[in-house]
Amino acid sequence: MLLLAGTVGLLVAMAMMIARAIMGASHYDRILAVNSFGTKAVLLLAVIGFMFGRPAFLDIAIVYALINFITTIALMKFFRYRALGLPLCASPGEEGGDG
Amino acid sequence: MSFFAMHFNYIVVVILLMAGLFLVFSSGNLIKRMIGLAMFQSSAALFFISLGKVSGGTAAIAVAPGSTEARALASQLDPAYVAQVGVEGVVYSNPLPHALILTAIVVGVATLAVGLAIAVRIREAFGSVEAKDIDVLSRVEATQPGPQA
Amino acid sequence: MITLPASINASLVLDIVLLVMLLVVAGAIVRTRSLLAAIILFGVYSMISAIWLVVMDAPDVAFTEAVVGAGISTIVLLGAILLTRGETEKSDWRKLIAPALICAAVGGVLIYAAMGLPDLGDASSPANAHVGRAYLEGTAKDIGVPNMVTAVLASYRGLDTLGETAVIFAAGIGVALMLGFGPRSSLASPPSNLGDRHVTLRVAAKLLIPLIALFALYVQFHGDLGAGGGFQAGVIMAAAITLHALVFGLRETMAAIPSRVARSVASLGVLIYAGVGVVCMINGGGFLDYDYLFPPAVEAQIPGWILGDGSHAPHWGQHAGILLIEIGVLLTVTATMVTVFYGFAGRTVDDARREAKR
Amino acid sequence: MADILAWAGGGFVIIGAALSLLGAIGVLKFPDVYTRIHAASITDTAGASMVLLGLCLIAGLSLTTLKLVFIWMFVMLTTPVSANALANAAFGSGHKPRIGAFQIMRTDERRKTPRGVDAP
Repeated sequence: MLLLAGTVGLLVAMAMMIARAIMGASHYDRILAVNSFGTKAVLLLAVIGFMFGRPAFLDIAIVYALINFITTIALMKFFRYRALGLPLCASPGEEGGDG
Repeated sequence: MSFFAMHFNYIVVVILLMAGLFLVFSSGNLIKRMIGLAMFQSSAALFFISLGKVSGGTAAIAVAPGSTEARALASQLDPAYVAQVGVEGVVYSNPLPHALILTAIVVGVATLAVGLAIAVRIREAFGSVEAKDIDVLSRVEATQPGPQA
Repeated sequence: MITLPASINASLVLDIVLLVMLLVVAGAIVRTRSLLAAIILFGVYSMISAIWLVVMDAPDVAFTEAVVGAGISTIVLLGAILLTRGETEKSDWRKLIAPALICAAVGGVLIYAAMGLPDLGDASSPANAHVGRAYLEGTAKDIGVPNMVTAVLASYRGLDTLGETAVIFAAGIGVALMLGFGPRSSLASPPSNLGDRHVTLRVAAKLLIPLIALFALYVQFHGDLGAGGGFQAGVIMAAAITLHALVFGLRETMAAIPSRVARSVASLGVLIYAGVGVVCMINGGGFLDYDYLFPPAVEAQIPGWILGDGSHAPHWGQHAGILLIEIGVLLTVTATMVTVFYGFAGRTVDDARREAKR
Repeated sequence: MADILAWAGGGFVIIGAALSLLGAIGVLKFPDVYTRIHAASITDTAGASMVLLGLCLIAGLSLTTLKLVFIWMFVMLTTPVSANALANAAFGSGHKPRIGAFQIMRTDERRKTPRGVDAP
């Protein structure tokens, strides 16, 4: 019962994220919305795994957390650098600065 | 109402199918068309999985018969229903559509990549991925004999 | 009359809510003119449909959809947009009437037809009552692996899957032939001179990449016990390699995995798959009939305690066959996805121009 | 005992979901990208911790708990990092914060022309 309430809360939050992703304003807002949507999806997957009595499917939630990160990085890199193949540092020797 | 709820999946599948088809028809942009095709394909996946669902079922990964998990899953259901539909006391969904769609999704992304690669080459050859520009340019090329002719 | 418990109603409600979300996102994809927004929304679409797949008891498919739809296909689409620089033009609304009418008409007919389909979750529908039921009942006896999806995929319908693997391989080679096998020399152009260094990101990526690769191996070898298998593990592994290329640059990644290696590994995977089938034929069975994978003399030598469960027939041939072909699938899928990524990320618009001039 | 744990776990799940919901409201309502990133990343990590803690309490000690800990680890690792990278990229490409006096922006204006900007 409590899990059901949690599920509803997460679903509403996800719907709001979809609204933000559709409205956008800038593309960075969209990336943010997708990323946050992914985190909430991870939580939702974990909760419904318990609700349906097969918690073994947490693997999918793990995969989500990881893929969500990769997608966010790819989108960010696309908008910022307009190239997927460039490295994200000035040059190998020149490290430092705050990220 | 119940009838509507039980057929809601199919209605959504048809709407998504048509949304994908509409994108393919109406959009001049080749990349947008590929997105439409991907949507078309994913709605087919939705249809197959909807057909394979068995109500009260669980994923087709065998639970050891008689284990606490199996008993917990069966305890939520009517024993007569479990005896009729279940396999060794557990009701499973149909694994066949899952196996078909699983491979189809990976094949789908591979063919999507092929389509996009073709679009990229078209852009490099014609300078555009808009269908009407490509039409015009290819007609021009066909009427003007190239240097090799 | 059979009474259904509360959890089924919950799953039906979840099903409907997620499908409504899917419809909203699909509508937004159709409406938006920005290709980038369409791609981002398509990522959301895939995520929603993956959650829906879990609700519909298809965790294996959800695995694949999560990685492929939200990860790989987003990256491939981004790569394609980079190379085409296209924005959709605003189309004349009069030109939309005919396609809209056609779609509405076809959709109406299909919805009318769909009303005759069996109810959602009907256990006695033709799809569920015959061949699917046979697989459910036969897996424990014939194959002996708990995950019936893997059993159907790898053993019952192994020839199908061989075909799919070959298609994936062919698609990868096709992309590579069209876009090239990776970067030209021009990638040495001064990298990001925009001033930001992303130290946090690089440290986090260093931590995550091995973990993702490890998780892919877990999914691979856990595939006959739980959700997972070669296809899922392959795309996860490819995602890990892609992350490396995204953060550390394509040159670094290609130094570790040259495209030559990727190509050979892709073909090796198909070879392993087909080779298992041929070995079965040599030992007197049909193509991909894993029961004949080991000659009986060899099978008798295998100690019974390996599986830890002496109660049912061991099916050594089935276990080994599924393991081997899943490894083949893993190799092909990983290498193909990596080749595709190399093709898209390694090409630049300048390259194309230079190539055209030559 | 198990009952109490299950109830407490459910309570934590609800707290986590409520936090996520609050963050979502923030993302919808806040005026610019940076405040939205702030809202989303803080509530996502906190909400995820709460939900996963609650599920741990429900699951008891098993392989499931280990997986939950893994998810928690990944979420804690990836969400702040991607929020950081996102804010970094947005700032670098010339998005100006709408609220707060940003002295940095003045000196930063001399940077190269942003290419990744899109119309707000």
